[in-house]
Amino acid sequence: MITYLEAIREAQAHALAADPRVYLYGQDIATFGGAFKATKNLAQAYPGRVLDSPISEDAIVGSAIGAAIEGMRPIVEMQFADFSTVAFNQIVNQAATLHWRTGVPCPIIVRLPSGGTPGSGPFHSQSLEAIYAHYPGLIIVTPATVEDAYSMLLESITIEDPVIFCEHKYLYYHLKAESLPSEALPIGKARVARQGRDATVVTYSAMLHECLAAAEELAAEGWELEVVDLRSIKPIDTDTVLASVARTGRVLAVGEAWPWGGVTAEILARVASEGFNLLDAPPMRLNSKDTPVPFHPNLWGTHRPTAQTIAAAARTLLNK
Amino acid sequence: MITYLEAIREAQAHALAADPRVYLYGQDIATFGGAFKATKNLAQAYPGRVLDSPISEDAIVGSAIGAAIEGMRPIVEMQFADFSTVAFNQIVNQAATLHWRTGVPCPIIVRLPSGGTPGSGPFHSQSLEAIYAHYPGLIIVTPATVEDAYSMLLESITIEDPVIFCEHKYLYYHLKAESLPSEALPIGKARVARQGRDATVVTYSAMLHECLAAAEELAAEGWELEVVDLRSIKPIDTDTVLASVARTGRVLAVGEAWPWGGVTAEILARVASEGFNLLDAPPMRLNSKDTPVPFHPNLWGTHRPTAQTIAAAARTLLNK
Amino acid sequence: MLQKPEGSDSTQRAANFSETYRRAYRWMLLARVAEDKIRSLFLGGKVTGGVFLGKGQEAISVATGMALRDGDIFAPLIRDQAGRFAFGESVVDFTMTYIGSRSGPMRGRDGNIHRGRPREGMLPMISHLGAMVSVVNGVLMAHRFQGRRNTVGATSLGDGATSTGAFHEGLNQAAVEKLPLVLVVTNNQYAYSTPTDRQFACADLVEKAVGYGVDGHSVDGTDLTSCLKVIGGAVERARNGFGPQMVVATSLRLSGHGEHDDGHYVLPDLKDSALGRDCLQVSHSHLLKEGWADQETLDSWKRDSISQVDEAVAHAMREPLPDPAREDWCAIASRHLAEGNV
Amino acid sequence: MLQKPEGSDSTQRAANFSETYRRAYRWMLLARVAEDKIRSLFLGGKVTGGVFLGKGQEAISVATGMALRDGDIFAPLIRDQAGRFAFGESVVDFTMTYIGSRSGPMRGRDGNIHRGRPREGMLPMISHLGAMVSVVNGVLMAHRFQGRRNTVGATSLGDGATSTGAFHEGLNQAAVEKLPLVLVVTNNQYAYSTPTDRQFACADLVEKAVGYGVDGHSVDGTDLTSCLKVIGGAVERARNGFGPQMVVATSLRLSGHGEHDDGHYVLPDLKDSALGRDCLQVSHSHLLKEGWADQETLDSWKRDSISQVDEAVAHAMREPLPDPAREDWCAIASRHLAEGNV
Ligand SMILES: Cc1ncc(C[n+]2csc(CCOP(=O)(O)OP(=O)(O)O)c2C)c(N)n1
Ligand SMILES: Cc1ncc(C[n+]2csc(CCOP(=O)(O)OP(=O)(O)O)c2C)c(N)n1
Ligand SMILES: [Mg+2]
Ligand SMILES: [Mg+2]
Repeated sequence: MITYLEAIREAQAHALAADPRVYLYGQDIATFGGAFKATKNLAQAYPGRVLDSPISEDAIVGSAIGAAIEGMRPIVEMQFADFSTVAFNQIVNQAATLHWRTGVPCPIIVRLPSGGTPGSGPFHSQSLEAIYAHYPGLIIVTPATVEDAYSMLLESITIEDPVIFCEHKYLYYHLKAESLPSEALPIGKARVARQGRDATVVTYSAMLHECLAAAEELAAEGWELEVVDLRSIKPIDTDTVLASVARTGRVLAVGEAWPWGGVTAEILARVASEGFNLLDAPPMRLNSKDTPVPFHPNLWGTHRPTAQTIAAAARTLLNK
Repeated sequence: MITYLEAIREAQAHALAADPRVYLYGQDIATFGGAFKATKNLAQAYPGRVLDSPISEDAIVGSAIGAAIEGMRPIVEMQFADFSTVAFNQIVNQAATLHWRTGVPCPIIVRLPSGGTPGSGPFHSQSLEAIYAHYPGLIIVTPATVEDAYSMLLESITIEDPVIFCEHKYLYYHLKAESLPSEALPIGKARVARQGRDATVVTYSAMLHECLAAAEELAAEGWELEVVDLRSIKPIDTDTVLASVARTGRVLAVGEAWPWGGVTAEILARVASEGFNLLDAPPMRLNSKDTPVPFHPNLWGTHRPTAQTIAAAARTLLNK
Repeated sequence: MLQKPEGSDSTQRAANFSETYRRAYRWMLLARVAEDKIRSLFLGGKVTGGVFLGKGQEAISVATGMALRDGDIFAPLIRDQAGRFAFGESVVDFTMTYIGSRSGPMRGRDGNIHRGRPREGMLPMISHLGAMVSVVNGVLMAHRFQGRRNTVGATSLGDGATSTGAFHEGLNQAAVEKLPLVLVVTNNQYAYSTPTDRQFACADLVEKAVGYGVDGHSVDGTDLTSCLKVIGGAVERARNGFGPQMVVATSLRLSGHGEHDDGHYVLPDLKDSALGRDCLQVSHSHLLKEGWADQETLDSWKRDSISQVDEAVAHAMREPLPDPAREDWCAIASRHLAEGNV
Repeated sequence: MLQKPEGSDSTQRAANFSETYRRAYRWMLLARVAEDKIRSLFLGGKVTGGVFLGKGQEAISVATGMALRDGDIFAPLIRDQAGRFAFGESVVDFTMTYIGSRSGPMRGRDGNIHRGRPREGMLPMISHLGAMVSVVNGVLMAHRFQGRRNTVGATSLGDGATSTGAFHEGLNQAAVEKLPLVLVVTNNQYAYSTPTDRQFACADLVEKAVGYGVDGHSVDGTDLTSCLKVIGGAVERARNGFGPQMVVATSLRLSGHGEHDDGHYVLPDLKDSALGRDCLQVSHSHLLKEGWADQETLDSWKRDSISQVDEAVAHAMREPLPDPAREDWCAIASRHLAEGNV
């Protein structure tokens, strides 16, 4: 059995072994192996290629950009996605614009340990994918499975653009797979994670598992939900979403991030404008509440969507 | 006649005169009167209350937060909205969370000279309202008229929360009004800027004027567009939007910002989910292109929506 | 509400140094006892989220907290429990925040070290290192606007946090505005697992002061006497108009980064060096040696601390936890502008 | 493509100093002529967007550009036209970017000083001050990974930019990694309209060096001889493994911040002081005084510069402007991942 976190570690190990251009840079990632152990033993196995950085997120990303210009393939780790706000300027204004301005690509990967876990509070729980997706020039991937964590990180290294790799901390230890995949869907393609005829649930990252649980719950009531895992949120595979809505006539978009302008808003805008005539009922969305992510598990469990609240929303949708 | 820029200056002058808690802080805003002259003569008129800052956006906003905690009402100027990316962490993680975390409000105003002008290029043209709207805890205002620039800035000073004041540089000198208003719609209320029966165009900031011009163009063809000026994009006055769509059955959302997760996505998501049955045709949106804002006017004029492209989109919408 | 725990006078600065020292020791002891307790609750699964201790830094922290007085501002960081208590934080604020009580200062919305009472001069840290410096500056700017003289603002940082842009912008801003900011930088040899040679390249962090045009002070963080004198002196200089003061204290982190971390990477040589001394033990011995307290008194102080902490834990355990159904789920203060209300 | 304008040898470091000085003067002159030209085009409404001149800083900039050699990296800032030319930027890259030509290096997408050819060692600045420092670091880290030895990376900053967090994080990173970074800070007394006493509080910016653990050098930016020696020396030290070098050059900005600004706030005292000397005139006189060039030669150099610039302007004017219909409007390199293509 291999966990989601181990898959991320294995992908980095593989990349270091296979590609001399790859190096890793971030706080506490070398001897210590990273706050979450996503780089455990890699500094020992690849001496000089896994480097501890100072607490300087701006400079971490800035230097990765310089190295990428010069032919390297840096993978940088933010200790938590939340701290990428300090690197924000380098990501959105330097990395994201370089290719468009000069024609020289900027192949860096910024790993963002994302999403909420109980007790982590407002500054160690954020899901920032929509923030980065709004800026032109970035690829945003959001793996929901062990297999995708592995294959999409490996594929990210081959991408010529800056990739914001949103890995979900809640999945790190709990989510397990039998083995690592040898084949994979490419980045940019969504996956129908569960087939169904009655409504389409569009989601990504950790919420996939809540949506699948909700689908189980509804199956017991005789409803068949189709669950689409976006896998990357920029680009969004609108075709797969629309094809599913064409079959079901109903759509619910679910995300763990804040509501205003999130992935779910973008999904609803696309479905409504491009697939209006496919819809038999108003499209719905479900997000976290519009407050910071709370510390206490009692609050945290209500702040984000869960299988129960998703199932409830789906029931409403199905009865419209 | 008073310009949009002068209205902003007058509002600040008024606030300094009326409220001892108000002070202004930013780069080159004191003796020099600011890069755009939005604080011209204010340092002279209010000695010690209009301060030049170092080139330290993070500290500019951080200090405003501290002063607000202690009872002041700071208005800080970013020299360009684009440079607020450097203050990003203080805005979204410190200012936006303070009240929710502690119950102590954080009444600061961050003025963002926003939007494109010909020849300004990728780093002096950005429209970042959607970025700030995604985070909980902020109020985002986007005045489109001289009157709103004045009254909404004055009202912002009375708001207990951090206000991101997105003023549009393209309107600074060109947009003029007879006089300053003595009454005003409150923040949070949208305004029907032009009445019409055939379709609703939802917009804000400088795009209002492009939309109004497009409406003129279509009026010549016998179509009556209703144009809604959102005025603030967080909160969004969904009721006014839906009431208009209820009359027209059609909606086009127009924004100058990038498409992914922008104001237009949020509008479409709301209209589609809350007003689905009001719609006689698929909702549409029109944004800038998904690239950085180009330097050369030839490119810039095509990158953003214009009266022509808005009119073209409206024709498509009307013929659906 | 900030308050003074039992056994303390209302004024922190006693006539004679031995009294100051005794008081400082008691806050340090209380902090150590409180943190030991929260640690065992954490190990027993009674605390969610992280637990971060100030073990080995109590002398530095208490000297900061004690040098401040009413009207001053303190923005403590993760290793500042002793300073928090000295500044006036109650033990129940501490326990209720770790437990997440609805009636604690953070109401379960934020936890552990992320607490404060901004209206009473204690700013609640956000996690992003360095970010509190300019916030303290802003409070001090407000005081200047308001004509409130002679207040001081103090905040703490670690060696690692000196690498942040926020630290730099903040300290420079304070220097330009000549604010009465006291920045206490504790070089405890590690930032999480990262040793100082991966963090900075100057010989001593105090060498940074000159480049900002601020006073720099060095102090042995394991020695309470020096901490009280040097940090106390820096606060007085700030109060007397000499502008920002940067104190660099040296010590060794005597715990893991947090209690999830065993700190195995801390070099044995450092533990065995003078840096590895436990400031609480050092001051304990000093009290005995100087005859400022006898063993019996020290034992009674310990018992007193334990009972204060036990009581505060019991209190927190009785308090209601946050209830999602009673939460208003509104991030803003201007309720009329909440989405849905307009 | 970066290239060397006419009249220069392929190697920048001549056997004797007079030859180096002459070459440096010619780049400075070319920069001055080119910038005067763009200024008049701007005043004539032929250039959109901002125009930012290096007037008064040519000596500093040229010394930086000339000290670099093939394989080195240069991240120039707004006042670096002389250094750009010396490093190899063609005059048409300059004119085509200001004009916005489709065939220029920035293709009309970005303009004026925001140009570069990253594959040829010249990084294109973004506007956000300080942000290029760590990017240069990254290039130098790449060189280290790739076993490319003895390369140097240079970048420029103003007095104002030292207040940015990015400057701080970048210089500290370079120090920790012991990178061959040369940071040339020009204190030209103003950041836009802001005088230095609202920007920093140290007596001299060079005092910052010790706090980063890097070498600090001071130089009179109005004196070409000193600039060549001090900046050239700093580059050599970086190349020889002594780690980051910080040079603080003093001068006065002899133009407005940009050409939209008349710089009325610049104090007359400063203009009249030694700082206010025009480095181009100073070096002009020096050439004559030392007999390294006679008036006739200087005149011919001037004519030569004018004709190069006129030609480059004419060239740029003939080039097509960007055509929105031919733009691909795609921000990313991986076209298969562009929205709409998936
Ligand atoms: C901007 C930012 N980056 C990363 C972190 C994660 N982090 C929390 S504490 C810490 C180490 C801090 O070290 P130091 O400043 O030396 O303080 P110490 O823990 O030693 O007291 C890190 C990296 C953070 N909180 N903020
Ligand atoms: C982060 C950031 N904030 C603000 C600006 C706007 N700005 C451009 S140049 C400038 C002044 C720069 O002064 P200095 O660093 O001294 O360089 P100089 O212009 O004097 O060469 C300012 C404030 C910017 N480019 N970047
Ligand atoms: Mg430390
Ligand atoms: Mg300057």
